[in-house]
Amino acid sequence: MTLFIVQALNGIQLGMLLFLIAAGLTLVFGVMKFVNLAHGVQYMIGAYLGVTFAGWAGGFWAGLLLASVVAGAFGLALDVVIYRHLYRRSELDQVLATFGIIITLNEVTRLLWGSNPLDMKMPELLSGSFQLVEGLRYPIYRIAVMAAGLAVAGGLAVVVNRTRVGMLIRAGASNGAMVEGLGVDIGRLFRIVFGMGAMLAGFAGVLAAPLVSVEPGMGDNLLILAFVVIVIGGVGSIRGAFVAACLVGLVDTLGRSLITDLSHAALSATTSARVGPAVASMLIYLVMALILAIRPTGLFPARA
Amino acid sequence: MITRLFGATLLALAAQQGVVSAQTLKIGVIATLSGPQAPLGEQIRDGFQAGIDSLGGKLGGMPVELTVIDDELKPDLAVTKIRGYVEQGKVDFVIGPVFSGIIAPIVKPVTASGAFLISPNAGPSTLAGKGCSPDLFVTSYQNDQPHSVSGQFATDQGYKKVFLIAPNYQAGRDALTGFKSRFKGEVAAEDYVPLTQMDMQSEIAKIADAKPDAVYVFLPGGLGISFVKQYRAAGLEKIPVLSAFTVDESTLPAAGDAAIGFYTGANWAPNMENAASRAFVAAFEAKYKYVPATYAAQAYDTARLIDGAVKMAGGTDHAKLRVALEKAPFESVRGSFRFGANHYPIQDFYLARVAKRPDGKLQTEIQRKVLSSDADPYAVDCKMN
Amino acid sequence: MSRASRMVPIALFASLAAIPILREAGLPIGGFLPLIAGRIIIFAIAAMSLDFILGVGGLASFGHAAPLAIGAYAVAILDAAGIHDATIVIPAAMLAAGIFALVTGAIALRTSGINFLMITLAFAQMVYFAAGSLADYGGDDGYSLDARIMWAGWKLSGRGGLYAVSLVCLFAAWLLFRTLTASRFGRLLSAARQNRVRVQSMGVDVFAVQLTSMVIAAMVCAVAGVLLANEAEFVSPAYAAWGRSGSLMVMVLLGGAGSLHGAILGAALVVLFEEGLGRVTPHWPLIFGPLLVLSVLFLRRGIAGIGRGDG
Amino acid sequence: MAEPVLDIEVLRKSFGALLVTDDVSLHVAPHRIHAVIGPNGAGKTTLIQQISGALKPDSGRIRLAGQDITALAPHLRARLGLARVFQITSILPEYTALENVSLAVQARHGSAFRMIGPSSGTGPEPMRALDRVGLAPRHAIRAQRLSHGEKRRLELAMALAVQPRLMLLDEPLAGAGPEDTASLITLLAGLKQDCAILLVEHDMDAVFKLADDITVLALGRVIARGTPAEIKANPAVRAAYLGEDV
Repeated sequence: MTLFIVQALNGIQLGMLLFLIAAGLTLVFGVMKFVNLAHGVQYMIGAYLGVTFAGWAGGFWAGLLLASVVAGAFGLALDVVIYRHLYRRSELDQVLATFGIIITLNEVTRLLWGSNPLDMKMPELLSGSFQLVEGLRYPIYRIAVMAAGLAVAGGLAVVVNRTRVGMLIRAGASNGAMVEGLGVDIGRLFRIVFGMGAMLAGFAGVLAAPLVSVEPGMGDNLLILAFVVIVIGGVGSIRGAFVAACLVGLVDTLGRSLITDLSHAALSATTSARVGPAVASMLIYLVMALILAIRPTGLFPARA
Repeated sequence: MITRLFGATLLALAAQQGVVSAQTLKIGVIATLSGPQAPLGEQIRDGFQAGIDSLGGKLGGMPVELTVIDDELKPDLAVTKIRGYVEQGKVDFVIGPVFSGIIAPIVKPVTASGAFLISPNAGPSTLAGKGCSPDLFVTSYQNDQPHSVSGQFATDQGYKKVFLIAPNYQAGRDALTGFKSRFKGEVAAEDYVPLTQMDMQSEIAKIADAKPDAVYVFLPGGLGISFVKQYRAAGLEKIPVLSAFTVDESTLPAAGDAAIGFYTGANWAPNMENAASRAFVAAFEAKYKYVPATYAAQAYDTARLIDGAVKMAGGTDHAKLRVALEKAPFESVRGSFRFGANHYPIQDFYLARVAKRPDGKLQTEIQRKVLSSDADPYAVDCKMN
Repeated sequence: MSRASRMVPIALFASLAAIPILREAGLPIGGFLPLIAGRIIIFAIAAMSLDFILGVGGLASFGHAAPLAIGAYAVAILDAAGIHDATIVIPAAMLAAGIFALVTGAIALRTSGINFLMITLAFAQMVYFAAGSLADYGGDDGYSLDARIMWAGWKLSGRGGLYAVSLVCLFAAWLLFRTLTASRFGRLLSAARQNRVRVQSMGVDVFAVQLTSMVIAAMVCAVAGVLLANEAEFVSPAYAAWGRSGSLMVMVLLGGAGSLHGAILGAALVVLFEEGLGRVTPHWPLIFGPLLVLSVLFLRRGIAGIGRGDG
Repeated sequence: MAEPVLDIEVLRKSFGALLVTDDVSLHVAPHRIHAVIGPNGAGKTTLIQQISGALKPDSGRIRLAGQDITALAPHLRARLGLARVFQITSILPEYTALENVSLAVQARHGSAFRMIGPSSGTGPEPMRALDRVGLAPRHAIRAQRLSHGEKRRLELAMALAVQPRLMLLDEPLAGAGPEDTASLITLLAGLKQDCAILLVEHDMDAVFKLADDITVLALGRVIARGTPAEIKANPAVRAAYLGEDV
């Protein structure tokens, strides 16, 4: 039971990290109809800048702040120079161009920082663990990541539901033409959304840096997961992204051990040793396929 | 007609060139040099180059024409690149690759071209047993061995219950089989994680729950770095961690101080007490500015092996070279080294522990010998001739 | 059809056919170009089959590596059973890929747009992990073939033989897809991309049209998988990795979606960059990446669209 | 009275708590134009979508020429003789006008699935349909290059080509200029020789010119039905709808 609780906590924590990345992705896609494969690169850049700035400025917190801001600015610069020209192009053109951006920036990262993984120190304040239950400790840093994710989710909920920009974002996600009809400077709205998304992904990168290995291409696998999240949640929906991120996080942690146990129980030892891990690996894809088969537009589609 | 004349001229030119190149040793290094696994490939490349440099830029007294090929960890791509390379002209040796998934498809094209394939890292069981080849030499180990070292150690220590973790792929499953082959106690759990997983927390939770006497992990690259960092953060220091390819000099700079105290099964470590090893480490660090891991050491040995064999054979005659290679006429950084009947090494294995050097860098350091002159269990299946 | 679009495919096939002939004639092409050309041909078949559903039919599959890998694994599984007869291997591969496309396509076609992209990816990932769990066929390490396939006792052991067979397969695929695209069925498939609801309201079962096209594309792609396995004499789960699906998509889009022969151009460019330039410098993505971005910004219809204007 | 072409009985559909189709019954007789009018949000579009099969009703029954089509897939309804002209022009932009119509004809013949042989060659029928809507001289033009009014006509030609029993016209005059409107009205009036028509239209002048029967919807329910003259005189309609709009 304690194991179950810890696994659930881990699932939520992974979900929060995914949410930080997926939130920007789903808004950019929902509002601008822009498929930005290079969103995962923002996560990688955030992590690398975090390591670098933490080194220069002497500490995690300075690194977190500077790296989030610079990653956001970098995303904006890409938007102004390149992405802006792609908004009215087909989704496939966007896929091709942003794929080009991914492989370029992965290689640039390798040139600048080398291909060896980098180390990011955990902040003193959050390192260490606390007693969850008897004999089981849980790292403080993970609780902090969860809290950060929840705070961002709450903040986004307020922005999206209570402010004028949020109203426009919601309107844009369900009917882009209407927003333009209102005489809103759509370009500015796009840049606000894009910069916010890029910054959140960068922020997630810095947060993850002390936990994972900081290496070139680290954003690629996470990007796929983030897309799984936004598709399950319903493209353009922040609420959907939040729910789906938690779902994917939980399925990936809890579901994996569950499947392994189930296959041990149901199948012979040799069969389960083969089938169990394979099914466990494909579990989130099975879940996604199942959800889309039943609800082709995801759980909370923003569009009618 | 003109084309044919033109072609004939070129053929003649090429033939002339062939005469010239017969005096140089043509060697290709194939390793993974892009993607997340690139650091291992770089160790192999740099280690081999360091070997050549240590012999004054020549192997067996012959100048070396070296070509470095990136396999990108894509088997079909590796085959194309290696075929393109060996078909360009007579190649004497191909050195590589890093991963078992790449060696299987390139054995045939390389050996069929008349070159020797010498693997400085990958040592799959298939090629050690029934699939062994007279033109394939492995200078590293058979893949099971580094894992069985820890199994033996765990048995020696009297650990009753050990928790096992490996990535969910063939090498991961083989690793745990290797560990279990010499471990006599109870396996608390065999936990397979996806190769792309970024987060080890849920495995760590299971360990905390299972309360084993020790943990055995095979988590290469980024997986291991995540694990090491998170293991310390979870406050599980009291449970010892045995490992292979998880904490080595390629991951230690990123894993940081959290890795200190982790154990690893190895055939070499930078603090190995012999002259050849000391010379290697000093020269390597001076040139490449990082601490070499076993990958680099094995590649260094490979270069010295070729040097010795070419000298002994007095040239590049294939049959004579093979006989010479089998005798392993070189001084290994690992001390004792010889080839078994299947061309895999017979060598000692040690338990090493991560420690901080006086200069602040981390390295693995040998604690004690666990296996002496160990031969892999598949050699008996090898019917080479 | 404009003259250029008729000439380009002819020129492409002619130059692919010329490479081994020139080499036989003694031109200093080296071993590398025919090898690369052989791979270009194989990937062109896979990319062309994707172009049929993506370019003509508007079905953006991000999982087209799946039928490629299924074709390759059909070779491996039959190889292990000692079967190398092409007249068994190729139909078996096509059948397996066809059934896979029939089942997964029926589910995937419920979605559209980015969701279609992701659900096809999901199915390909399942193939990837399933292939990795096939311990009898090497698991993740992959499987080395005992021998190449043969046809009527004629072994494709030499380089030239496989090259010729691949080229014939590419030409056959091109003829097939050209015929299909020009047929009423092809028109419907394209019409369903342009305006799904309109086609539906004409009384056409759009779902059946699209599913049929996916099955055909998968079956042709499986042939590419058979050839790829025989070319490398090796089969690995890496054939189904999502990077491979992405790479096929890049070939189609870079070459010019919907043009069919653009898939050959795209395959040539991607393979030349990755495997040709990759030999010169490991930093080839620094050139290839920006090239992709520029091609999107400045070429609206891929390479095959150059010089054709907007018509 | 002859058997109705379209026979809708107590159709009901709700989105969550919002009842958008509230026990609607409606009958369209052969060779008559039946208009459905009502203020915005009255449920006209939802009704059309249920008839065409894009939406499934919660309860009730829809019959086309006596056959129950309530649960039938959209393309099967089309095969039974239900043609549709959309609110937003719906054509195949990359094909010529003639190709657009040919495809529709082939679809009706069931030969559209043919995989071998060229796509052309369907006899004189497509050209006749184009001629009917006055587009014959423009047959070789790509549909995306046609003017707005021409696209509307092309869509009508495609609808005609399936030889429908019933044509659903969803605001066929939307976005048309005054000249286009006049000629389209003439064209539409002629169509009832071929089939029955269910017309949804905002232009009240056009409705009163074209319709033989009118059903008035408000907030999802039928509030009146009758001839144009009866509807004009109906006080409930005037209050709920005409009063505000006309």
